[in-house]
Amino acid sequence: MTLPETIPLLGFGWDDLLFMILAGVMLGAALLVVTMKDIIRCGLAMIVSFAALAGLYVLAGATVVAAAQVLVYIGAISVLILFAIMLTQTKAGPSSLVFQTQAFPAAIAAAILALLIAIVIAATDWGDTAKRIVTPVRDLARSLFTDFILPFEIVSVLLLSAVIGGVFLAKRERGGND
Amino acid sequence: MHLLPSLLFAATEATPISAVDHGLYPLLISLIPLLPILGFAFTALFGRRLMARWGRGAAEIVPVGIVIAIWVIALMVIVPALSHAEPFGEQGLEFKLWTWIPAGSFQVDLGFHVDALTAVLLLVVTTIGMLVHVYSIGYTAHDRATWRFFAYLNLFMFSMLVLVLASSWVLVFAGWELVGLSSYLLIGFWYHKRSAALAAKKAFIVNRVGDVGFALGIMAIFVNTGTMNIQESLAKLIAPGAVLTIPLGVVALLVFAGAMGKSAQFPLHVWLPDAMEGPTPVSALIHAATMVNAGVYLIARANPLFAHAQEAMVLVAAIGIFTAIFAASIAFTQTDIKRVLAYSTLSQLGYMFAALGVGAFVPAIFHLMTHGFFKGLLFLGSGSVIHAVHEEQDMNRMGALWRKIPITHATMLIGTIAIAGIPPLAGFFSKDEILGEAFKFGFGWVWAIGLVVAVMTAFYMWRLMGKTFYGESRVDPAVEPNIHESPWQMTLPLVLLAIPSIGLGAILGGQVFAGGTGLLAGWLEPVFKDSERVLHGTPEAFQLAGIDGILVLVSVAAAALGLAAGLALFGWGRRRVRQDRVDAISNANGATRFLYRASLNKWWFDDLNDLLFIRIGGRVAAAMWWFDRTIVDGAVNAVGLVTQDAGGGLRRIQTGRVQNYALGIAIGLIVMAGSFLLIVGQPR
Amino acid sequence: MLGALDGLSRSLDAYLVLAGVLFAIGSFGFLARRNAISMLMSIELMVNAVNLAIIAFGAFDPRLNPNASVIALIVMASAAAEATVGLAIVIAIYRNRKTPLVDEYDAMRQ
Amino acid sequence: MTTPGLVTLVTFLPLLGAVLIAFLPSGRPQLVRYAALGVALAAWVVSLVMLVGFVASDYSIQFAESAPWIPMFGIKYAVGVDGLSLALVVLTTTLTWISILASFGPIQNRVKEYMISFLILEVGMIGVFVARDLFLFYIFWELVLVPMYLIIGIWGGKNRIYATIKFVLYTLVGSLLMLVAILATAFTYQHAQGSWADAFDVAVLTKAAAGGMFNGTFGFLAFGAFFLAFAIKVPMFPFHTWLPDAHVEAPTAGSVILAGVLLKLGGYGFIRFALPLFPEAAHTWAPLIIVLSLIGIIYGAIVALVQPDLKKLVAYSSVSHMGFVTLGIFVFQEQGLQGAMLQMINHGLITGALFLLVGIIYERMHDRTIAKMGGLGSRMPVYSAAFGFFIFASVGLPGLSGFVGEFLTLLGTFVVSPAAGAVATFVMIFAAGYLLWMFQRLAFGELSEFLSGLGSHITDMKPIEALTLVPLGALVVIFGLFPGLVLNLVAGSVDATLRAVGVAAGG
Amino acid sequence: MIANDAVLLAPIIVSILLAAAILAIDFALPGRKVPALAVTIGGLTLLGAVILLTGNGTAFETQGLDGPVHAYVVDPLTTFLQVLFVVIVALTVVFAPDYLEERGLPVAEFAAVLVFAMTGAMVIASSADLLVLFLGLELMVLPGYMLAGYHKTDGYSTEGAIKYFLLGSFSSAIFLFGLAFIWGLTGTTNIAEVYAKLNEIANGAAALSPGLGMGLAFLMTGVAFKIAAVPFHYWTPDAYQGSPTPVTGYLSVGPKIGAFALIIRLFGDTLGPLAADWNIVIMVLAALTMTLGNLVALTQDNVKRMLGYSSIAHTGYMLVGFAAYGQGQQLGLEGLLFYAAAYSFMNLGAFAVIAAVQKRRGVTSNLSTFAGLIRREPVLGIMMTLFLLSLTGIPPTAGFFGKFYVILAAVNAGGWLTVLAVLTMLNAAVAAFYYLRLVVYMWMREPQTEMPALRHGRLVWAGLAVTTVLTIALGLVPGVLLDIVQGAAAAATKLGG
Repeated sequence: MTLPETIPLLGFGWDDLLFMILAGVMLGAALLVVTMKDIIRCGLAMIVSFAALAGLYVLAGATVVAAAQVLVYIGAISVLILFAIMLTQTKAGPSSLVFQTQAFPAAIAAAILALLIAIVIAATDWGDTAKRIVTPVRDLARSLFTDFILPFEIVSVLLLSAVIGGVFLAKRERGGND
Repeated sequence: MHLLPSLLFAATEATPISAVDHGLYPLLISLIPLLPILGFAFTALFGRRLMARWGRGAAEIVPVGIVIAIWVIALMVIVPALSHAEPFGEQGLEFKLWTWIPAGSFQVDLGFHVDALTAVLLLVVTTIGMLVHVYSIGYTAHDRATWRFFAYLNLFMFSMLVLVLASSWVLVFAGWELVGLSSYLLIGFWYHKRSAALAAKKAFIVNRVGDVGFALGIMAIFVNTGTMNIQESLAKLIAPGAVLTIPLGVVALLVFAGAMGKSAQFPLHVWLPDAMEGPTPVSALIHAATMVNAGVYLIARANPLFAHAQEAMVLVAAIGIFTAIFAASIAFTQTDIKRVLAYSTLSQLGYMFAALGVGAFVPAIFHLMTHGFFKGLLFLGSGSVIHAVHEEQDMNRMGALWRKIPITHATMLIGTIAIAGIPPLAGFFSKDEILGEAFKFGFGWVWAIGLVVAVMTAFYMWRLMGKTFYGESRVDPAVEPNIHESPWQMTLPLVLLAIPSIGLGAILGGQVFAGGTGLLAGWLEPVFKDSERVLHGTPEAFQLAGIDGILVLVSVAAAALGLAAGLALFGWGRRRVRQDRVDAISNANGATRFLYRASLNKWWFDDLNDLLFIRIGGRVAAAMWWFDRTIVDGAVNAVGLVTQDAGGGLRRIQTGRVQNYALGIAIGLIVMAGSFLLIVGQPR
Repeated sequence: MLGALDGLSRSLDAYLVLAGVLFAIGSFGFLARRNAISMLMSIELMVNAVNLAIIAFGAFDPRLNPNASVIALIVMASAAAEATVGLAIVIAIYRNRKTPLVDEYDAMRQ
Repeated sequence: MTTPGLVTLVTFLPLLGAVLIAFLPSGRPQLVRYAALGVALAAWVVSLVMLVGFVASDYSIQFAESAPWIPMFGIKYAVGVDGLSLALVVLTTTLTWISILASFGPIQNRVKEYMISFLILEVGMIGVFVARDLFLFYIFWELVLVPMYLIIGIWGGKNRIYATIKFVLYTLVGSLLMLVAILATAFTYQHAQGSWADAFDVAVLTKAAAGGMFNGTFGFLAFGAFFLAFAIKVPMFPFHTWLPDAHVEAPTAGSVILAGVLLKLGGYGFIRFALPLFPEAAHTWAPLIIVLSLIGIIYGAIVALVQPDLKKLVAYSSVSHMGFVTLGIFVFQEQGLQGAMLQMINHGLITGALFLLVGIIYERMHDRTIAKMGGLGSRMPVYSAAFGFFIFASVGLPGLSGFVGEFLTLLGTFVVSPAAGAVATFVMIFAAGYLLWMFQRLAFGELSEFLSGLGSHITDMKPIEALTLVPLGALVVIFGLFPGLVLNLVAGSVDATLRAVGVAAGG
Repeated sequence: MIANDAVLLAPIIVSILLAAAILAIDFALPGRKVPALAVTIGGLTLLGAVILLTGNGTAFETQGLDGPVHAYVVDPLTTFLQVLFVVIVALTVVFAPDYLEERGLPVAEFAAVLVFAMTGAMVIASSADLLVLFLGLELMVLPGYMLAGYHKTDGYSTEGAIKYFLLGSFSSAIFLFGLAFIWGLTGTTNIAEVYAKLNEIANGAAALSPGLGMGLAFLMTGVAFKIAAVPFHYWTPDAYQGSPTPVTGYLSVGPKIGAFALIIRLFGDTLGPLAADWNIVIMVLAALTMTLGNLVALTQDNVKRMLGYSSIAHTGYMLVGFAAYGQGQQLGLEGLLFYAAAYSFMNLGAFAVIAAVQKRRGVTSNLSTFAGLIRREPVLGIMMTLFLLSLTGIPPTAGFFGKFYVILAAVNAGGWLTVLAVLTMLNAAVAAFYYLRLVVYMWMREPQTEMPALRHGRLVWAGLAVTTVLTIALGLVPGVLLDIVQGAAAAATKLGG
């Protein structure tokens, strides 16, 4: 059986509906991330937001990326949260003040930024972007290992250096401060 | 050409001394200034040691000897020069040692020019110079560093001779400044006396005021003629149809300004009385007989220039005669014997300028000579008096000296009569010629004032005599017993100067009464004839029975009147000063009282200068310095401070808080995005 | 009127605007939060916004299609690397300062 | 490409010496002193050799050397001297050894650094005078700053650091703008020629300038930059305020060099670079510069009248005297220019000597307040005599060198504009005023109680001190009687400059 | 093909291997500095050789090659920059040990991390692909963050690090966003192709699309942050002051010049067609940067912080050169490159001296520390003076010729750039004040507390000698470097004025 092209009463497609929901969730969660008091909740909200984002990727036909998003971020972020808890639980719990004194100007700046970007996007002619394309995994793999072999290698080096440095910095040092 | 050779070259081509056409005269003439400067150098360098080793005599022998030597040499030059003999002739002898300033189109020769006028001055300068040197030996007998004194005197002789001999304006100016220097040094000889130091400085600076004028005059002459040689430039200046960038009158006045400075004409007279702080021989030599005459010489030298700028001449006459009466009025009440003589000098110089102004050049020079001798005599005499009463200069603390120092008294009496203008002494002839010619050339006012001055002169001179020599003694009792006549080195010059003070006038100008032309006039005739022709055509003959006779009588009467008044008030022999009458007259009424005070305070001129140049001038300078520190430098420092503060303010944006930084970046981002959108949006 | 929303999911602009807004939210968080961890998370949001944009481009522009995903992946990786270092540093400073509140790290200023 | 010759030798000999001295043990100051003196004397001798070998009648650049340096921009190591350069080089070498000699007593700590700085300073100064390439010139120009900065800053008086920083910054501002102008000039040339070859060669650029290449607005602005740099160095009113501070704080020898040579760099720069490169602009700017010079002449003299400090007084007198230099240059008239050049030499000798004399008294009193002085005539007769001599030289007494330069400058000015000449001439009075006032306060009167308080410290000049003054005095007399020596030497430079600004000689 | 690529990629590969080798050594002989240093320096020498061999005479030969090397280019510019980076790192490695050991910090990791950073910079210099460019940037700055916090037990060091890191990643995100837009609009990450595309757009009569404009804005912001241009400079003073002194030296030079390499590749080679659009912004940035940097530096009492601000000012000077380049003056790029070289040597030297003075723990970098240095350690003092004079731009030093070059270019470009040149000179005068202030302390002030002279390792002396010689040589005979920078600049894409 097939669904109608557009949803009755609403007058737009299912995928549009899906898009709106995902977008809503993502933005909402993101807002929570930056506004909630308890840092742990922030972390959770971020996971939600990123999950929704993954959904959007799927909607955009980039399934592989979506998968990677789930793996990397959910994974990485959970680690992040753990660290966060480990760190900030010790002293005075979640701090009294969430926001910096300059939160208000910050909000204005962010708003302007959003507005600017939106206007620009609207004003720009992006050429022929009629239909949506689904990325076939094979092409992806090929381009990753032919055209993008060099970036790929460099990223690995990047990660290596990051790990080394991270380990060094995070390693607990015997001997007090000076 | 290579440089060092060029120097040698300059020297050789500049010394045609070996040239035969002029014979030995260039050498002799060159020696006249050369010897004194050598004497100066020698004495300045070794005088101290010589004196320490072998006493003062050793230090004095060289300078004095040199001056005597140049007197002899000068005579060898003067005689033929006056008689217009070869190689001098009527034009005079001129030669060049080397090119002093070879500045492209501006060439200044270091050379000399000797004609009759020069010779006359040479005569005065060397003669009186020599006598003063001799006199100084005695005068400075108990002074510490006499070697310095004689060195300075030699330096002065050098400077004065350069001034007189110079063939180029710039060289005249050089001598001009150098006499200023030597007078500075000599006035300040007793440098530990503050008053002396101040007087020296004042003399130099006031002279400089005149020098500015002179310097500008020289430049103007160069602009007009393109040469610095005196004779050439004068010829070019008055050449018919000469195109002058700067009018003759201006040039003449600028030169005259220089003359005013040196000859202390009103209002630049202020330095001369103060100059009396110097040793008396200096006053006699520099401030009576020689240097102060330089102005007169300068104008006489430039007579063609003035003759063609008669508007300037009138001013010369006016300033001259005014100075004469002005100074005389002050001389009335001064009590310092040397100051009285100083003001009298001013007054006589005024006469000379008046003479120049009316175009009576010969009488001017004539008076210059006679005055040189008798005023020199009077100064040296006053020095002898001061010496006798132990450096006391106030006439109120003298009196009744005529017995104690007879020679001094006698000679000074001669000088007084001479300056008063009583025939047949020297002063009479010269002064009478001046007044007479002033009258005849139609300067009645000059003549009238001159006459008044004659009366005044006779009067205050007798006042000096009376207060000093006659009446009862007011000398400090402590000094009284050991008053004594001065040593021979001092009295001899007095005697030697007394002789010309008596006879010189008759010898040089007496011939006119015999219906001839004066000897001096004959000598100077080639120098002045053109100018005199321009000014008053051919002079009519002297008629004793006519106008000239009357003028002579009048002026003699004036002199006599003055003397009589003096005798009446200030006595003679044992007859004492009638102070009561003096006071009575000076306090007669408001006018007299005012005049008395004015005379006593020198018409408040020193106070005026003090106000103008010390008080106000000082304030101005201080204000300018404040301006320099606060405004000019302040601006500079302000720039620095502002920059610093800007930095101090800007560093505040570095709050140390990441979020502030981030916000800054975000704002920067927005601004940049905005501007880029603007840029990109522009149609191209 | 809701029909205006038709084809929303098929228009590049929608995705891009979404990305833009996410980016803005992220930057707000970065500017406004005091906690270092929160700031890290905000940065992650921003990076993801970029990724979203990239994917969107890929999804609608055939020329960009395969590369988009690759680039997105690589960006993710680099973001991860950044996060690693970041956390290491946070830990280090926490050891010294005993607080995660960044606005208290102002020993150096002006 | 020519082989290194005398000019290179005289320029870099001091540098060599400095390097050698750097290896001497700093524990043996006396050795260091004599080494430095030896080097300076050697340089002096070389400069004298050049003087002998110089052909005054040949107006071209002599002892010229040239070697490619940075070919990419046509920058060359090009040096050579004409009359003016040579005269100033000799002045520099002379004053340097005199200053070093004069530092034997006063400088007791860090002798080594001191002597090294001094020799490097000499390198810079000579370099400026001999450089024939704009880039090279600029390098030497800046090189002068550093050692002077150290000399004032380390061995100076109480307020030395303020003074030295002021000196450096002030000078730097000017010279940096000049650098921009230099580059712009070179670029303009390169643009016209299409190649960088010779783009910094002064002679070539001068030719181009004669062709009107640098006329118009560009020339006007570029000249402005040059003017600023040189005017600050000279220094002209109102850029002069660094000078009194620097002089007051600098050690004696520093003041001598500062007044004797550094100020000349400005005047030299005007004559050698500013005028020939931008003749048109020079004429445009001339009125302003003449007015500033007149102000400087009178203003400096009047302010000098009320100075309480010996060095400050002499410093302000320098402002006044250097005004003559700029005045003489910018009337574009033969006598004026000759006078300016002569005045540069004379001022170097006379003011140098005056600072030496001030230093001598400072050695004894450790004070320079004129008010505290008095009566030295009896206590230090020889010293007082020497002081008097140079005072009158500075007053411009005929027969001493000061007169001729001053008179020629005034004459030149008068010829061009009688009014300006008249104004300037009045400084004769002020000069006499402040100098005689100082001399009177110093030498005349009774010994001041401050001095008598110092008692036996007040001794007359030592032979070594006299030795530093004798050569200067001799030169002052010689140049006074035979100014032709200098005038013939610089005739070529005068001629060249006049032609550059398009005035026929003798005009 | 791959072989050829391998040859071209040799420098990168070697440097990665070098980093690995250092770590290996450290695992083998933990905590031993000598072998680690030996390996590092030896390796760096080798690397230099490799770069020179690879780069020898190759310019854009990569056109013919397909595959990964599309993303990679070797031309004289690459070679010059890579060699410069190697030298910088080598010098840093030479200067660091004394300082690190005293504070018980391991040398090996330091070297390794440094080499990673260098690799990043080298990638930037040689990348022909925007993505590679970005990754190179990341690879350059990430180790930078760690180095800043390398003295992890020190509050200042870590504070500087976190500030640097947070703002850095913030700016990276911004940069990335811009990159995405450019990519989206041009459809490729290959620099040459982007250039071609933009050329079409720029030559098209229509106005440029807003998206492009915003992309430019974001890119410019990101880059401006990396070179610490005002108003994106905030991290610089704090990070510089906090970091261990040798690291500060490196940070003030390596990442800055790396970022300039990025600018050259990105704005020159990639966005060249839009030069007319972005150049105005560059000029404004230049003016702001040098002025603020100098003004604030005036009032600093901490030498490291002062030099931090001064490095901001120097960014401004270099930007002037780039602006001239944007105006079509190849001289500008040459000037920029020369200045970069000169600046690296004199600045590294200066920081090396500071590090040496601070060798003992707890010695602050306040001005007072330097009082009377000339008496305490004359050689150090004289060298420092030289470096400071060079930074001021007093001839005959490298710094002077660098300024000379940049100004020359600016003057040639004419127009507003002439004004900029004048402004630069005024700034130089202002800068002279604070540089000389330090000289005043070293030469003319007496130390409050008597400090003993320290002994410094041979390496430090050697490094200082090298920097000194280079600082003077580049001023006296700049000719040697001129041809090189000319070649390098010629390799970059020409921009129509």
